[in-house]
Amino acid sequence: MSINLGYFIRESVVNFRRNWVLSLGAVITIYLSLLLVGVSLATSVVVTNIVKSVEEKVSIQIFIKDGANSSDVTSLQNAVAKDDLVKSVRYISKEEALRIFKEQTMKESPEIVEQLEDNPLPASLDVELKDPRNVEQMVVKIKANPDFLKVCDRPDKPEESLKYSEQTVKKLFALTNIVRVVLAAFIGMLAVVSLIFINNAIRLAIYARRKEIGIMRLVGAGNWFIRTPFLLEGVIQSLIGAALAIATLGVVRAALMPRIGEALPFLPMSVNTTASLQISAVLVVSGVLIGLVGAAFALRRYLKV
Amino acid sequence: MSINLGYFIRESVVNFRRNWVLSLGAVITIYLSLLLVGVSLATSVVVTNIVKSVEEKVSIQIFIKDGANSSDVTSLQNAVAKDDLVKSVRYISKEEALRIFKEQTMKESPEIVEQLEDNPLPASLDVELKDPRNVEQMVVKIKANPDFLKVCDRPDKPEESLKYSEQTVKKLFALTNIVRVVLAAFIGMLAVVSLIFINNAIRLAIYARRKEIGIMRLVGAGNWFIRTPFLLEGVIQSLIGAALAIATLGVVRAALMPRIGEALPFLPMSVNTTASLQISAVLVVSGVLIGLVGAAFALRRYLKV
Amino acid sequence: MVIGRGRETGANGRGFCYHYASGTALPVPADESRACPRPPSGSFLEVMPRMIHMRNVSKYYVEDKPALVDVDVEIQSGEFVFIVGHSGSGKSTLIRLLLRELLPTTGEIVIAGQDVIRMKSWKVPYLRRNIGCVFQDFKLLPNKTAYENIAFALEVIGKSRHVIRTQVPEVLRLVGLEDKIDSYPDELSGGEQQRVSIARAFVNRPPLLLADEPTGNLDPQTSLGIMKLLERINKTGTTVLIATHDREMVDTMRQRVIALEGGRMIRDQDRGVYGYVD
Amino acid sequence: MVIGRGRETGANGRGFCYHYASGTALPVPADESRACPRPPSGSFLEVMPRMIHMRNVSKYYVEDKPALVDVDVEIQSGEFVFIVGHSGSGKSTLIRLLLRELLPTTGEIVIAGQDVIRMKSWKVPYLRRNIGCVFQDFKLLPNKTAYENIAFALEVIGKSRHVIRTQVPEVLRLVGLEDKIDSYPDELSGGEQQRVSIARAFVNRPPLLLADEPTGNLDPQTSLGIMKLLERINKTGTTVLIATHDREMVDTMRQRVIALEGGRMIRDQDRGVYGYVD
Ligand SMILES: Nc1ncnc2c1ncn2[C@@H]1O[C@H](COP(=O)(O)OP(=O)(O)OP(=O)(O)O)[C@@H](O)[C@H]1O
Ligand SMILES: Nc1ncnc2c1ncn2[C@@H]1O[C@H](COP(=O)(O)OP(=O)(O)OP(=O)(O)O)[C@@H](O)[C@H]1O
Ligand SMILES: [Mg+2]
Ligand SMILES: [Mg+2]
Repeated sequence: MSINLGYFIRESVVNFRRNWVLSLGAVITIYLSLLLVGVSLATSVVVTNIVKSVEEKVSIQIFIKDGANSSDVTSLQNAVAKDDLVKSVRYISKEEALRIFKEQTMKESPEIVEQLEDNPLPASLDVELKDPRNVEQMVVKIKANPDFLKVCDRPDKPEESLKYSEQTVKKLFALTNIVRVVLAAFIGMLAVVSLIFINNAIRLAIYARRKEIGIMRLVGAGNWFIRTPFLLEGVIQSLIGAALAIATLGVVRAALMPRIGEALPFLPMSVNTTASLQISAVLVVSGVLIGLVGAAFALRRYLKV
Repeated sequence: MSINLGYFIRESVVNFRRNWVLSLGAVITIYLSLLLVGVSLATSVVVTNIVKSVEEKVSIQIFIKDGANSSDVTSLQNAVAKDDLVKSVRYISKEEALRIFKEQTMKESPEIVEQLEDNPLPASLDVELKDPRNVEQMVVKIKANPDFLKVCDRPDKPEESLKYSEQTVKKLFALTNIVRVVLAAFIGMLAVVSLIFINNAIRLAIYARRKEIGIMRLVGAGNWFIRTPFLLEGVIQSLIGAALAIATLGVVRAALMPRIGEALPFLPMSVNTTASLQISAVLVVSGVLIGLVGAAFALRRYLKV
Repeated sequence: MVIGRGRETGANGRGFCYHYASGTALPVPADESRACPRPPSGSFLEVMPRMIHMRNVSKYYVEDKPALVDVDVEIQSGEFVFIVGHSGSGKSTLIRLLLRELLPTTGEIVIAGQDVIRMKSWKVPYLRRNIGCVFQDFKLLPNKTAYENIAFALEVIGKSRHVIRTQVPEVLRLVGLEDKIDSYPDELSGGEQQRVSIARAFVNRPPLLLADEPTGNLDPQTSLGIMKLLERINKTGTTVLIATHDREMVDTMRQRVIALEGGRMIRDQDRGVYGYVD
Repeated sequence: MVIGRGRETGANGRGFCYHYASGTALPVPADESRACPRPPSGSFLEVMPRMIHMRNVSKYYVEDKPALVDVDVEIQSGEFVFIVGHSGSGKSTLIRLLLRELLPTTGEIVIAGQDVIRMKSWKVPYLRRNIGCVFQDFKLLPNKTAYENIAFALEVIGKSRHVIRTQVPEVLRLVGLEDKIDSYPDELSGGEQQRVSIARAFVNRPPLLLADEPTGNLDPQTSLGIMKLLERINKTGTTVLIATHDREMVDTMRQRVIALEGGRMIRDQDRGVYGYVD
C-alpha cells in the first residue's frame, strides 16, 4: 500500500472545514485550556521575579567592635569576599551606620538621633549572598573564621555580632515555598483539567462521527488510515488554539502589564521577552502533545477493529 | 395538548443514561468549570480575610504636648471616641511610648534607648477606626476639633502632630485594590471560560443529535416538546457537576487548609463554614443557570422550525 | 410474514378501536371512545372535500436543475393515489413539500384548507401531527426501541399513557412485529425498520398518510400485506398518497396513478398502471 | 434513466480498462495496465475455484431467536447467486458475516481460502478491500460528495490520484449519475444514493461483490440496467452475491437462487425463480 501523504493532509483540512462545529468546539477548548495554562505560567514567572527581588534583600551583617584592627577587618572582608557563596561584601563605617539609621529607621523622628551624645552604632561588614538560601551555611563559615573573633564587637557572644534576621529569612522562605507549591499545584491542576477537557472534546468529536468511522471500516480502511486524519486534525486544532492563546497573552502583556507596573511600582511585575517566548514554546509543544495524546487515547477507545 | 411532565422527566433521564458519552462529557466539563470557579471564589475569600487582618493594623496617632491639660486630653479623647467612624481610642503615656519604642522599634539595639537622658517621645492618643478606608476623613475631623489644637505637641504645624502613615495606607490600599481587581478579573475570566466550555459541550451534544432532532420535528414535535428534555438533561448534568465540584472543594478544604494554616501561621487562611456554604450555593445556582442558559442558547441556534 | 395473522387477530376484537384493523366496526369501549374519534373532532385538518391542492409548484434545489416543475395536483379527501417515476424524478421532493420539510421555489400548496407556505412556523408541528409519513430512509430515532419510536408519535400529541400502552402493541402487531417491540432500530432488519416506520405513520390515525417507497425493503408477500393494510386505512376515510417503484403493487391495486418524469407531471390516470414496459 | 446511455458510452472505449463496461475487451493503455490487472496479481483473495464456503453457520444476536441456523453454502468463483427470503429471514446477516462485520455464533466461514473467523484483526481491512459491498442502508459518508465517497474506496487501497481521477467519473457514468458527481448524500434521492453505493462497491473491481437489496429504491427500468451491469461484472470473473426482494429481477435473470426462511436455508436452486406465489 503506497502511503498517500497528500491524501491525509487534504483529508484533515477538508474534515476540519466541513465539520466546523466540531472543529470550532475543539479549537475553543484547546484555546481556553492553553490560555489558562499560559496565564498560570506567566503568573509563576511574575511571582518568581517578585520572590527573587525580595530574596535579594537578605544579607548578613557582621558588627565590628570600635577600634578593631583595620588590617584584621580587611583580611576578614577579603576572606569572606572570596567565598563561592558570596556575591559582595561592603564595609560600613560607624558614621555611615548612623546616617543610615537616621535616614531609614528614624526617618519619622530624626530629632531622637540628634539627641544622642556619641554614636552608639558599630561599624559593620554587609555580606550579600549569591543565593540567600545559603545564609545559614555562610554564617557557620564566618564564625569559623579566626579574624572574625578578633574584630567582632562582642567576642563573648559571637552570635550577637552577626545579624541576618534569622526569622525573617525563615518566614520568607516558608512563604515563597508555599507560593511555589501553590502555583505548581495550580498549574498542575490546570494542566490536568485542560487534558481532560481536550480528551473530552475529542471523544465527543469521535462519538459524533462514530457512524462515519464504522463505514470507513467496512470499506476496508485500516486503523492508521482512519486514525491519521483524526490525529492531524487534532494537531491542526491544537496549533490554532495555541496560536490564539499566545496572541491573547501577547495582547494582555502589551496592554495590561505596564499599567499594573505603574500601579505597583515597588513590585517587579514584568515578564521579559525570553520568558514569554519560552511560555509560547511550552504552549505550542504542550498543545500539540495534548492534541496528539488526547486524540490517540480517544481513538484507542473507539477504534478497535 | 395535555402536557405530560412524567414524559419529560423520563425522557431526560433515559437520554442521560443512553447517551452517556455525551452526558459524561457535559458533566466533566461542568464539573471542571465549576471547580475552577469554586477555587477562585475560595481564593478570594482567603485573600479578603488576609487583607482585612492587615487593614486592621491601620490607626491614627495624635501626639500630645508634654504638660497638656489632662482634662483637655480627656475631652478630646471622648469627642473622638464618640465619632461613628471610630472603633476605639487609647491613651498612651510618655512612659508607655518609650517602652513600646524600646521593645518594638529598637528591639535589636535596646542599649541605644538606655543612652537617652530624658524621654524624647510624646504621649499620644491611638485611634482605631472601624473601616481603615475612612482614615483621611477622620483626620480632617480631628483637626477641626478645638481641643486638638490645645493639646497637640506642635500647634504651629498641626499636621505634624497627627501620624497615620499616610503612605503605608495608600500603598496598602493600592495593593489590596490590585489584588481585588486581579481576583475579580480572574474569576470573571474563569466564569466566561466556563460558560464557553459549557455552551460548547452542549453545542457538540446537540450537533451529535441533530438528526434525532430533525426526526422529532418531522413527526410533529413542537419546539418546547423537543427542548424541554434537553434543558432538563442540561440541568441534571449541571447538578451532578456542581455536586462533584462541591464535594471536591469540601475534601480540599478539610484536607489541605489546616496544613497550609500550620505552615503559614501568620496568615489567616481559613474559609469558614458560612463562606463555604455560600460558595456551594453559588456553584449550584450558577451551575444550573449556566446549564439552562447554555442549553437554551445552543438550542436556539439549532432548533429553528 | 404475519400480516395476515395480524389482520385476523385484529378482527377478533380485543376492544381496540382500530376501525381499519378489521372489515367490521368494533364495539368501542366507553373509556376509549373519547380518545379515538375518527375523524378527530376539532382536528387541525378539517375534513374538507379537497385534501391536497398544489398549483404551479416548482422546486429548484440548485439553479438550472429543477427537482419539480409546474406541478398541479388535486387530491380529494379519501383518495388513494400512487406517485410513480424514475429514480430522481421528484417523488420524495413532492412528499417533503407536503410535509413542509421544504418550501417550494414557486407555486402554492394548500392542505385541507391550510396554506402550507404562508403558515406560521409555530403551526407547522400541528400540521405534521395530522399527516402520517413513511420516510424513504425510515427516520427512526436511534436511541428508542420500536415501541418507543411509535409511542413518541403519540406522546407528541399528548395522548395518555394508557392509550399509548394499548395502541402501540396493536399497530406493531398489525405490521407483524409483535416480537420486536423492544428492539432498537440497529437491531432490526431493513424491512423491519420500514415496518416500524409504517406503524408510526398511522398510529395516531391521521387524516392524511404519505408514504415514500413504503415497501422498498419488503418481500412481495409482506409488501402485499402492507398494501392491504394501507387500503383498509384508506377505506376508513384517510387520504393515502404513496410514492413507489413497485410495479406489481401499482398494477394490482388499480388506483389513481400520477407519474413524474424529470420533475414534470406526465400522467394522471384513474385506475392506472405503473407504465413503462421495457 | 441513463443506464443504457452509460453502457453505450462505455462501449466506445475512452481508454478506460473497465472490461465489463462493454462486451468487448478494450485496448488497455500502457500506463493503466499496471493499475488494472483483473484478477489482481498477488491479490489478498487468490482466485480459487471455491470462493465462499460456509459450514454449519449459526448466528444468535440474542439467545433463543437465531437469525441464521445451520447454514451451509458453497459458492464457486465466478458464480452469480441470488439470496431471497422474507423480511427478517437473515439475508443481511449472511452478508454481514461474509464481510466479517459480524462473527457467527458457531460454524466456519472460508472466503477464497482465508478462514474469516480466525483471521487476525489487522488482516480484516485487506479482506474487505477485496470484497465490494452494496449495503441495504447505503452507508455513504455524509461529509463526502458522491465523487469523494467512491474515491475513498480507491484511496483506501492506495491508488494514485491519476487512477482515481479517471475511474471515479467512469463508474458514476455507468450507474447514470454523471451529473451528480459533486452532490453530497443528503442532496441525492434515495435511488441516487443507492447507485452511488453500487458504484463504490465495484470501482476497485473486487473478486467478490456482495449486494444487499441493491435495487430496493430503484424503479424497474433503472433496476434492470443495474442488473445488466452486475451481470457484465460477473462475466469478467467476479463472483456476485445479491440479496433481493425483487421478484421480477430474479425471475428474469434465471440464476442460482438460495432461499432463506426464518434463518434456515430452505432452497438452493440453479436457474431458479423467486418462488412463493401468493
Ligand atoms: N437537498 C438537495 N439538494 C440538491 N439536489 C437535491 C436535493 N434533494 C434532492 N435533490 C435532487 O432532486 C432530484 C429529485 O429528488 P427526489 O428525492 O425527489 O427523487 P425521487 O423521485 O424521490 O427519487 P428516488 O426514487 O430515487 O427516491 C434528484 O435529482 C436529486 O438529486
Ligand atoms: N443487531 C441485532 N441485534 C438483534 N437482532 C438482530 C440484529 N440484527 C438483526 N437482528 C434480527 O435478526 C433477524 C435477521 O435480520 P436480517 O437483517 O438478516 O434480515 P434480512 O433478511 O436482511 O431482512 P430484510 O429483508 O428485512 O432486510 C431479524 O429478525 C432481525 O430483527
Ligand atoms: Mg425518493
Ligand atoms: Mg436486510
